[in-house]
Amino acid sequence: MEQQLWIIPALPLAGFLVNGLLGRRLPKAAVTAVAITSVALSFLWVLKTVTGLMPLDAAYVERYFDWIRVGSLRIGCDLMMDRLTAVMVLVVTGVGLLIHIYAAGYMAHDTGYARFFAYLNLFMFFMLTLVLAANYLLMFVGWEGVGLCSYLLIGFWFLRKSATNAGNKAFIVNRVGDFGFSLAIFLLVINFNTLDFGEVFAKLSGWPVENTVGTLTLVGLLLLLGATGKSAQVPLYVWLPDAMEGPTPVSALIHAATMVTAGVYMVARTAPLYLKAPMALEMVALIGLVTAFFAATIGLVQNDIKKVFAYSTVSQLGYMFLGVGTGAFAAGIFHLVTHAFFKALLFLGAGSVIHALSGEQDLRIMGGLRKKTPWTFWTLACASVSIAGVPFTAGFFSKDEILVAAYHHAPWMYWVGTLAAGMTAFYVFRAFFLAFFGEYRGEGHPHESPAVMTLPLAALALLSLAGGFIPVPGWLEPLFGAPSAHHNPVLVAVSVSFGLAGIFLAWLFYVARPELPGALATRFSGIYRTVLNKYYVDEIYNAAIVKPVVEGSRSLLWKGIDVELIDASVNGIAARARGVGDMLRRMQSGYIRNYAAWVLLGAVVLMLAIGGTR
Amino acid sequence: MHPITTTHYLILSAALLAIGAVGVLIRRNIIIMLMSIELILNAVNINLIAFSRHYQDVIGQVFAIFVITVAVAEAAVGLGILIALFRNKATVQADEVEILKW
Amino acid sequence: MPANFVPPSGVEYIRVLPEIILAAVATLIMVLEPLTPAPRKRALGYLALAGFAGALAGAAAAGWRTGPAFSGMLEVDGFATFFRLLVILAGLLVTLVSFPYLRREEAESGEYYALLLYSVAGQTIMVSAADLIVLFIGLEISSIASYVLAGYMRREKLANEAAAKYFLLGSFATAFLLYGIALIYGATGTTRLNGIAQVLSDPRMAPAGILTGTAVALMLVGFAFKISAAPFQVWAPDVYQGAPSPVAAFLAAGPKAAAFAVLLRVFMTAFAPLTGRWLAIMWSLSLLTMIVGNFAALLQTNIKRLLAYSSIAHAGYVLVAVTAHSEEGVQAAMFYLTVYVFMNIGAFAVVAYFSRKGERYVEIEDLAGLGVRQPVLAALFAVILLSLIGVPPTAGFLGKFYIFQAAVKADLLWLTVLGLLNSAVAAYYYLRLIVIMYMKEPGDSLLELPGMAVSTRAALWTSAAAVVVLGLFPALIR
Amino acid sequence: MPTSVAEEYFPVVLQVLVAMAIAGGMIAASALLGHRVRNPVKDQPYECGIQPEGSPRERFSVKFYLVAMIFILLDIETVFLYPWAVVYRELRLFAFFEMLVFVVLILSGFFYIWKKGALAWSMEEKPREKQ
Repeated sequence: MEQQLWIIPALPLAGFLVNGLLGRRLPKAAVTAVAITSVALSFLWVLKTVTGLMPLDAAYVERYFDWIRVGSLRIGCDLMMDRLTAVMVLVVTGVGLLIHIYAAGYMAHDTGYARFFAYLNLFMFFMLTLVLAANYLLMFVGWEGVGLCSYLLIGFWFLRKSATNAGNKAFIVNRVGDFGFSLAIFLLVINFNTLDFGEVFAKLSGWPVENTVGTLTLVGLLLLLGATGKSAQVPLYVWLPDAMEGPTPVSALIHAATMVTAGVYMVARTAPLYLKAPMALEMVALIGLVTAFFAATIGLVQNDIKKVFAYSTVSQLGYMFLGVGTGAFAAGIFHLVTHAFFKALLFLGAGSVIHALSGEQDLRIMGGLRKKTPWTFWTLACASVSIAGVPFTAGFFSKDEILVAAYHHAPWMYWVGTLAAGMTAFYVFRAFFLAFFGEYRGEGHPHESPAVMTLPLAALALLSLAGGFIPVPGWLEPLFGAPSAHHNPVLVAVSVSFGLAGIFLAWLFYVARPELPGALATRFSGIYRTVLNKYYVDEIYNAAIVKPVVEGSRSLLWKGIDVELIDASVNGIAARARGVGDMLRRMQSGYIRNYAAWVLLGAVVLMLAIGGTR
Repeated sequence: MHPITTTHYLILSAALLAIGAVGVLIRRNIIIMLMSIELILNAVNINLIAFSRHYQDVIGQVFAIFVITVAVAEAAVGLGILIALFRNKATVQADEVEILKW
Repeated sequence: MPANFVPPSGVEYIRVLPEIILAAVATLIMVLEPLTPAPRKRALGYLALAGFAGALAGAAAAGWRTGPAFSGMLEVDGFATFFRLLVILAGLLVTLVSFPYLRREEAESGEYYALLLYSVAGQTIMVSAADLIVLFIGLEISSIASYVLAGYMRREKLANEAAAKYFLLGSFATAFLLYGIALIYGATGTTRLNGIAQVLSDPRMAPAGILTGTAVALMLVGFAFKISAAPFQVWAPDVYQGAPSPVAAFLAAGPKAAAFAVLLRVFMTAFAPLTGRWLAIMWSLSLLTMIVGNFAALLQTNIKRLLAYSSIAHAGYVLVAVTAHSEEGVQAAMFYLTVYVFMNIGAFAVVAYFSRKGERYVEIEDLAGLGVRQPVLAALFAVILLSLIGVPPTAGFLGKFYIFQAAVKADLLWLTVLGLLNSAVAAYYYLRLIVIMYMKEPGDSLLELPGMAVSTRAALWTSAAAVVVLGLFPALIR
Repeated sequence: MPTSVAEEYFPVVLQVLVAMAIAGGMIAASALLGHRVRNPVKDQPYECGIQPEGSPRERFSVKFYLVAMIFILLDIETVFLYPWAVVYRELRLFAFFEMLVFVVLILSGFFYIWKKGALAWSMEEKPREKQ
C-alpha cells in the first residue's frame, strides 16, 4: 500500500471540488493555479510511482475497500499499476498538464472560467480512474465519468443550441456503446464470477481458443461495441465531428489525446481474452481499417479546420484499432502515444489559429498566416510532418509498425492502410497550406497567440518530432510479447512514398495551382458533394433510427397506451363513481312519503331476511 | 267455539300495523300520517297486552302505559312542529314539503 | 310484584347521578326561562354548561361503582360509563358552539339549552339501559327532544321541513322498533336483555324462529334509522341541512353514538344466540351504508349535506366493527365513535361559525381562499378533514385501523377490502374542501367574516386537539 | 264463568245495542214528529240567539289547540297516579317521596306554560311577546 496510487486521481478531484464549489468566488488566477497545480502534482506523483515501481514486471495492485460483496462475488475499489497503465497515465497527465496550461490562455476572457476548469479537473479524475482501475466495474465508472465530462464540456457554451445538441448526441451515442460494455461485464460476472483483471485472465487459461462464436467472442464483440462508441469507430463515430462545438482545448484533450483512446486501452487491457477469440480480434482489425479509410476520405473535403482534424482523429484511431486488431498491441499503444502528441498539437495549433482570427474556423477564409503567426506556423508544421509519417518523425515510427504488422496479418490490409496514410498526409497539408500560405482572405487582423499558449505548442512540437524514439514497444514487451522483428525496408519505403506523394499533391493543389481543386470538384461534382456531406451518414441515422424511435414512442407509447389505455380507464372509473353517486343522490327525492316508503321497504326486506331464515 | 288466543291478537295487531304503515305511505295530509303512526303504536299496545295476558305478568301492561305516554308526547311535539310548518308554508300536504332534496 | 319490592339503596342513586343532574338542571332552566328577560338568556346557557360539567362528574362518580340500579333496569358498567361520558361531552361541546350561533341568529332562549340537556339525559339512560322498556324510554326522550331542536328556528322554512321530516320518519321507525320489542317480549316473556339471552340460548324453551326473527328485524329497523344506516338513512341529509348547524352537530354526535351503544349492547348480549341469522344482514347493511354515504357525497355542493353523507359513511365503518361481533370489534367501535364525535362537532362548529347570519354561506365554493384569509381556522378544519379521511397521524386513521383489524380477525376480508376502497373514495370529497380552501382565490363570501367567539374557538380547539392527541396516544381511552 | 266465547261477549254486545237504540230513537222521533217549516233564516246554525256572522267552517285560532294539548299532557300524568294509589299502602314512605318528585316535575312544566302565557286568552293580557 505504500505507493498510494489513489492520490493520482484524488488530486484532480480535489481541484474539481475547489473550483466547482468555490470557483465563482475565487479570482481567475486562483482558479488557474488550483487547476494546473492539481494536474501537475498528479503528474509528479505518477513519475514518483513509476520510478518507485521501476521493474514493474508484474502488476502492482492496491486494494482499498470492498465496494460490492454479494454472495461469492467480490468487487473491490482497487487500483492497479502495470507497464500499460504506466504509459497511459504518463500520457494522460503529461498531455493533460500541457493542455491545462494552454487552456488558461485560450479561455482567459470566457465567463464560465471556473466552471470550465472544474469540468476539466473532473475529467482528469475520471480518466485516471478508468486507466488505473483494477477491475472492469471501476473502469466502467471511469468510462461513464469521462462520457459525462465530454457531454458537459462539449455543451460548455450551453447558450448555443448546436453545442447542446452536440453534447446530447455525444452522450447518447456513447450510451449505446456503454450498453454493449455493460452487457460484456454481465457476461464476465456470469462466466468468471469476478471482474478483477488478474483473476479473469488467470481463469482464461482454462478456456480453449474459440473458433466459433462462443462466450469469449461474444464478450469480445460487446467490448468492441463499447470501444467503438467511446473511440468513435465506424458505426458510432458520428458524435466526434459534432463534438468540435466544444472549446478547442476540450477537443484537444478529450477528443484527441485521452478519452477517445480509452477504447484502444480497454482492448489492449483485455488482450489475453481477445487472443482466445480470434474472430473478435479480426473484427477489431476490420472495424479499424474501414474507419481509417472511410474517415480519411471525408477529411479530404472538409472546410472547417477543426472538422478536418476531427476526421483525422477518427481515422488515426482506426489505425490504432488496426494495430491492436492484427495482434500488434504494442504498436497500437505506441501509435496511441505518438498520436496523443501530434493530434493534441494539431488541435491546439488550430485553436491558436482560431484565437488569432478571433473565432474564424473556415479554411477558405484563412491564408497567409505564415508571417502573422510564426510560432503557430512552425509548431503546426512539425505536427503535420509527424502525422503524415515523414521518416524519423514520431508518426512515421508508430504508423509503420502498424502497417508492417497489418501486412503480416493480411497483405490487402497493408495496401488499404497505406492508401489511407497517403490521404491523411494530403488533407493535413491541405489544411496547412490553406491556413498558412497564399494571401489572407479574411477581413480581421490576425495576431500571434500569447506565450502561455505557444509554450505548450513548442513542447508538443518537440514531442511530435522526438516521440518516435521513446522505446514504447520495448517497454511493453513483457505484456504483449516482442514486436515483429522483421523490419522489411521495402514496405517502409512504399508507405513513405505514398506519404510524400500526398504532401506533393496537396502542395500542387493549394499552393501552385489553386484553381485545380475547383475544377476537379466541378468535374466530379456528384462524388464531391456526397463526400462533402459526410456520405449523408447523419441523415441516414436520423431517418433509420432516431425518427422511428421518437415517432414510435410519441404515437404508440405516449398517445396510444398512456392516454387511451391508462388515462381513459382511470377517468372512466371516476366517471362511473360520480354516476353511482348521482344515482344515490337522487334517492333523496325530498318527498316524505318516499322516505317512509324506503323505511318500510327496508323493514320488509329485513323481516324477510332475518325472520325468514329458520 | 274456540276461545280467543294470543295469536288472534297478534293477527289483529299485525293487521293494524299494516294499515298504519300503508296509511303513512298513501295519505297526503301530514296529520293523517301522524294518525297512522299513532295507529301503529296502538297495534303495539295490543300486542303488549296480549303477551302480558299470555305470560300472566304485569310487564306488558306497564310497558303499554309508557307507550301511551310516549305516544301522547310524540303527538304533542308532532302537532307543534306541524303548526310551525303550517304558519310558514300554509300547507300540510306532504308533497309540498320538498325544498330539501338531493 | 310489590311483595319483594325493595326500595333502591343509596348507591343506586349515585349510579343514576348524571341523569338526575341533567334532568334537574334542565327543569330548572325551563322554570327560569320565562322569568329571565331577553338580554340575559345567555345566563341560562352558562347554567346548562354547569349542568353538563356536573353530569360529567356524576358519570365519573357513577363509573366507580359499577352494578345494576333500580332492580336491574339500568346496568352501569364500563361500557355504559364510557358512552355516558362521551355523550355528555358531546352535549357540552355543542352548547359551547351554540352560544355565538344563537346570539347571531337572535334566537337565544332557555328552551334550546333545556332540550339539549333533556336529550343528553335520554341518551345516558339509553346507554345504560339493561331493560328494553328503559331503553325505549331513553330513546324516545332523546329523539323527541332532538325533533324539536331540529325545528328550532321556527321562522325558517328549511328548519320546519327538516323537523317535520325528522319527526315523521323518526316516529315511524321508532314504532317499528317498539313493535319489535313487543314481539321479543312476546317470544321470550321478559324484557331484560340478559333474560332474553338466556331464553334464546337454551334450546328447550326456544320460541318460534319466525317470531324472534321478525322481532330482531324490526328492532334493527329502529336502530338502523337512528344510526342512519343504509336503507334508512334518507332522512339524515335533509335534516342535517335544514337543522341549525350546532343541532346538526349534536344529531351527528350524541344520538348516533348512543344508538350505536344500544345496538352493540342489544345485539351483543340479547341477540348473541341469534348471531348466525343477523350477521349476514349486518354485513350487507354496513357495506350498503358505506357505499351510499361515500358515493352520494361525491357530488354534493352544500357543506352540511356533505357532512351528513360523511356521517352516514362513518356509520358504515362503525357497522363494520359491529359486524365483527368480537371483543376487539366493540373496543374498535368505542374508540372510533369517540374520535367520530370530536371530528363531527369540530367540522360542524366551523360550518356554524362560517355560515354567518341565516346560514347564507354553506356552499362549498364559499370556502374558497379560507386558507389565505383565516389561516388558523383553515388549518384546524384541515386537520379535522384529514382525520375524517383517516390520514395516519390523526386519530381517524387509528380508528379505521382498529376497526378493520377487528374485521380481519373476524375474517370479514371482503368487507375490509370494500371498506378501504370506500374510504379511498371518501378522500376525494374531503380533499376537495381542503383544495378549495387553500388553492382557490378568496371570493366575496370572506369579506365580513366576524371574529370567532371564544366558546366556538374553545370547542374547535378541543376537537382538533382531541383528534391529534388521540391519534398519537390511543391508549388514553382503550 | 261463561264457558263459550258467545256467552263471554254477550253483555258487551247487549250494551252496544241499547246505546244505539236510544240515540237512534231520539233522532228519528224529532225528525218524524217535528213540524218542519224551512226558510233561510231558520236554516242558519243556532248560536244561542246571537246573529251568526261568517261561515262555521272558518279556522279555529291556535289558542284552542294549545289548551287542548296542554290538557292531554297533564291528563296523562293522572294515569300514573292510579297504580301508585292502589299500592300506596305497601310502599310506605319511599313511594310517597317518589311521587312527590313526579308531581313537582309536572308542576314545573305547568309553571313554565303558565309563565309563558300559553293560558292567557285575551290579547291584552299577554305578559310578554312570545319570540
